[in-house]
Amino acid sequence: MGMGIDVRNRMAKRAAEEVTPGMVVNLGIGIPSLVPNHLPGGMNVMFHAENGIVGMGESPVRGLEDENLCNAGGFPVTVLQGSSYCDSAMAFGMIRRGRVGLTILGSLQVSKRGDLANWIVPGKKVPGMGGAMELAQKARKVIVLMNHTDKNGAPKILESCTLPLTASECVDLVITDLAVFKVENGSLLLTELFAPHTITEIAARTGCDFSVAEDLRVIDY
Amino acid sequence: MGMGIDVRNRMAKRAAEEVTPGMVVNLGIGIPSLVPNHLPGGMNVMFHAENGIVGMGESPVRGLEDENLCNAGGFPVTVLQGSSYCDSAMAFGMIRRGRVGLTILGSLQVSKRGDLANWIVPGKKVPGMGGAMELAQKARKVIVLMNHTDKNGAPKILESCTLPLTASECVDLVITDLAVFKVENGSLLLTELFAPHTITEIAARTGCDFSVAEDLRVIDY
Amino acid sequence: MEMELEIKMENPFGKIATLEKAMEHFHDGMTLMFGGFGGVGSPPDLIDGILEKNIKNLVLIGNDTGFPEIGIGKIVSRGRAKKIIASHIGSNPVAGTLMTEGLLEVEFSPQGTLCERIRAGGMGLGAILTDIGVGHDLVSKGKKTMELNGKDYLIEPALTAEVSIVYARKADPYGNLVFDKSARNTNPLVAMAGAFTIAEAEEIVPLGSLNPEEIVTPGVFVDMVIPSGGVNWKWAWE
Amino acid sequence: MEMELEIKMENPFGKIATLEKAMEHFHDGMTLMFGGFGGVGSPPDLIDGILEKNIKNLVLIGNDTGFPEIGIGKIVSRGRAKKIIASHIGSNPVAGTLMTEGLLEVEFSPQGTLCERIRAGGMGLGAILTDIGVGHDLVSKGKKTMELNGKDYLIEPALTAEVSIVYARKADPYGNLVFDKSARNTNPLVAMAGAFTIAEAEEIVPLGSLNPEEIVTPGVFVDMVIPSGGVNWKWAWE
Repeated sequence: MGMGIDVRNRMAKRAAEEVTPGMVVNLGIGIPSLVPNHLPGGMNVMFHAENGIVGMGESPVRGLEDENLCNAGGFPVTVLQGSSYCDSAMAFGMIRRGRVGLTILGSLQVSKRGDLANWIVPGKKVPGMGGAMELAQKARKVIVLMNHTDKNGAPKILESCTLPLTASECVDLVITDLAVFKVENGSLLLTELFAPHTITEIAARTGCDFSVAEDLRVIDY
Repeated sequence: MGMGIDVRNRMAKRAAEEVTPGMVVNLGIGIPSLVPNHLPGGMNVMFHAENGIVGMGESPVRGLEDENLCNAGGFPVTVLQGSSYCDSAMAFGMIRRGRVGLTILGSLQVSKRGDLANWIVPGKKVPGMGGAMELAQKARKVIVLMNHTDKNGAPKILESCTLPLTASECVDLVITDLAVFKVENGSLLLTELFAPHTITEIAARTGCDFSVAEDLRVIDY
Repeated sequence: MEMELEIKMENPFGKIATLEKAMEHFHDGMTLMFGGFGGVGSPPDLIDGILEKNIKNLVLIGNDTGFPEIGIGKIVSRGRAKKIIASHIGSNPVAGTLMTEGLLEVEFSPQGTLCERIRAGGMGLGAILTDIGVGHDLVSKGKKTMELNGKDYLIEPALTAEVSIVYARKADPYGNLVFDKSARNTNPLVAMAGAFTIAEAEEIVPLGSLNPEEIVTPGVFVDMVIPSGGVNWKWAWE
Repeated sequence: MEMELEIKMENPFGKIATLEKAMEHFHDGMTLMFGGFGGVGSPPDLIDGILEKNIKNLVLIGNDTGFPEIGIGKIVSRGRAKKIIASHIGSNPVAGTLMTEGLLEVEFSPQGTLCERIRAGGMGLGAILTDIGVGHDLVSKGKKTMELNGKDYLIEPALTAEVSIVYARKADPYGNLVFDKSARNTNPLVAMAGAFTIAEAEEIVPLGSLNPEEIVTPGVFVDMVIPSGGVNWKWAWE
């Protein structure tokens, strides 16, 4: 990139723009976990974990981990002022009731209609859905952060997902290493691209058609 | 009576015999509330209230009532060591899950099959069922404490209840001012009578037939 | 709004407000859910605010109708509700009279079922299946039933409301709540079921002063917190 | 039993016991529900006790299969379970291998639905209605559906178990429990769903030393309390 910021953090930084003050946010593992690093200081955001935490802070200093204070992925966290613990049923009640404003998830595939496929690769990997279905169906906004193509270069944004769905028509925004798409009325709108990538390049690496926003933004951070 | 103990307390004292150590007990208003006075000292019984208390103790000294510590009837109580507060949903979860060992309720009518009618007098009094249905259906043992006849002398123990039922075939034991009946296999067994009442008198004031236990006990406290 | 607040408190989430501000969320004909059990744990200032603003034709959802001048009873007794979903009205004779005269529609729900219906609403569920009231004329009337593993159940639909009002012992600026003894009762359930939830708190404490382990209602479910003047009714036992 | 107890504690409810005593409640082929989430908050001594007693053909119910040598994973990895109802097995590759080889039956339930099914069991309900997974091949497979107010729902049946095992920060002699931070997770739900519930506690404190407001699981749901030796596994992040 040469911008002093790696691809993963660029994606996380873009996702962070979607976070508004006071929001309850649930982050998936991987790139989404980088999002908090890109929020303005002093922004009151409540990070939510499915196991029963509201108000997570940054990772603990090595050696100061608390085995009984971990996120849903099983990794040690800290909590901020105003945090609370609850049982996992209530943590999911928050999701189903629409009180979680934003979830940022990784995915294996996304369709142009916003279908999400991130829980199973038949015959290869059957990890189970965990809490992904609730988050995908019920968070008020669903953002997918993923590489534009898989490790073989095959598109992960498709006309229809070939992998079993986690939930259908649930994704609002897709942020890849190349571009940002909005899902609108069952089709994709390219709203942003990360410099130096081009629309042609993105079209070549995307498995379905998409519109291009009139005010297409080029992100150069 | 002449035994130095009034009728209401005699009934309560008999009911107290059904309480075993460690039991979770829910008491209705009225005569059932006298039961704790008749338990042996030091017996570990946990009194449960539908609003969300486990471990109630005796009534507070007048003037020391706490407006935020009341039983389900809205009257001030105290709590003992080992008590806990919960929301009302959990208080009823305890009942439905069968963790409440005993409930002692008042009633308007009871049938020989153990049907309970204690929530409504059509056209006269429509208070609503409150928590009576859950307690009647789900407490592991249901005892009714009531006068043998109504204020007009009409029997309250009947072949079939004439008032709408709270729950059917739920009562295990009926303790009146005259006698004690067990409900067994859909019929009544007279197991005890309070001195100086007689079987003949009880039969005359009961609205259905009943068997008499071979080892009929006469209670003279 | 900030100016009107007498409490000098940081308000980083904008949830702390005045009774006047809270009153903007009430209107005639609305569905209103309230915490409390026999009046214990019902929010006095919000109830008075509703009375003073002359809100009417309310559809109320809560455990009971309180006493005539205690808790939600103050609203019911003055004929401000057209309907209530509750488990009993026995402690408020005025409610019984209004019902008999056809001025108040009452939908009775067994107490534990009512609690679960409210909780289900708050948890984003559609309904619960219970065997309480199966075959019972009034309780099962108009309700779907289902057999599951050889047992019959009633489908008891979730309940939600446009606004929920609850009474808390303490609130922090995020709306985290703790309750006081048996005044907890239905409040944590009601707090989750409102599309907009207002907590009236005896005390508003700074962020971080509630132990995260002790918080009963996470502020996630609470949209507004107002300070309480405390209970202003005489209790039935007094 | 009393003699074996190292803790000098009044035992007025007879609930405080030893691991040996607790082990009498486990047998081959039983249905066992466990608290914990990724191993955090799972009871280490009870899990080791089950391993040492060589209990097998277990039907397990819980959030996940832990890690291979963490939490319930220790039991799963050794092939002691014939079936598990869980939301994911991703953190325990051995579970995946056993499943692929047909040695472990896995019933997947979405995490929040699983929590509610366990809670429903603990609360004496028959099922819950949720729209999570409606139309989803795997989740809706074999399940009844129902339309309610124009929306489709899945009927998700309640789950209970012969024995539930949970891990608590503190217990008192009545079995009242408090948990530690995110180690609470599914424990309060699992504690209610067992026909017989055993709590392993880091600390057993005298009756009256837990604040009644802070108790998360009332002892009403807890049949036995045993002292814990503490977590004896190395965490995935270590």
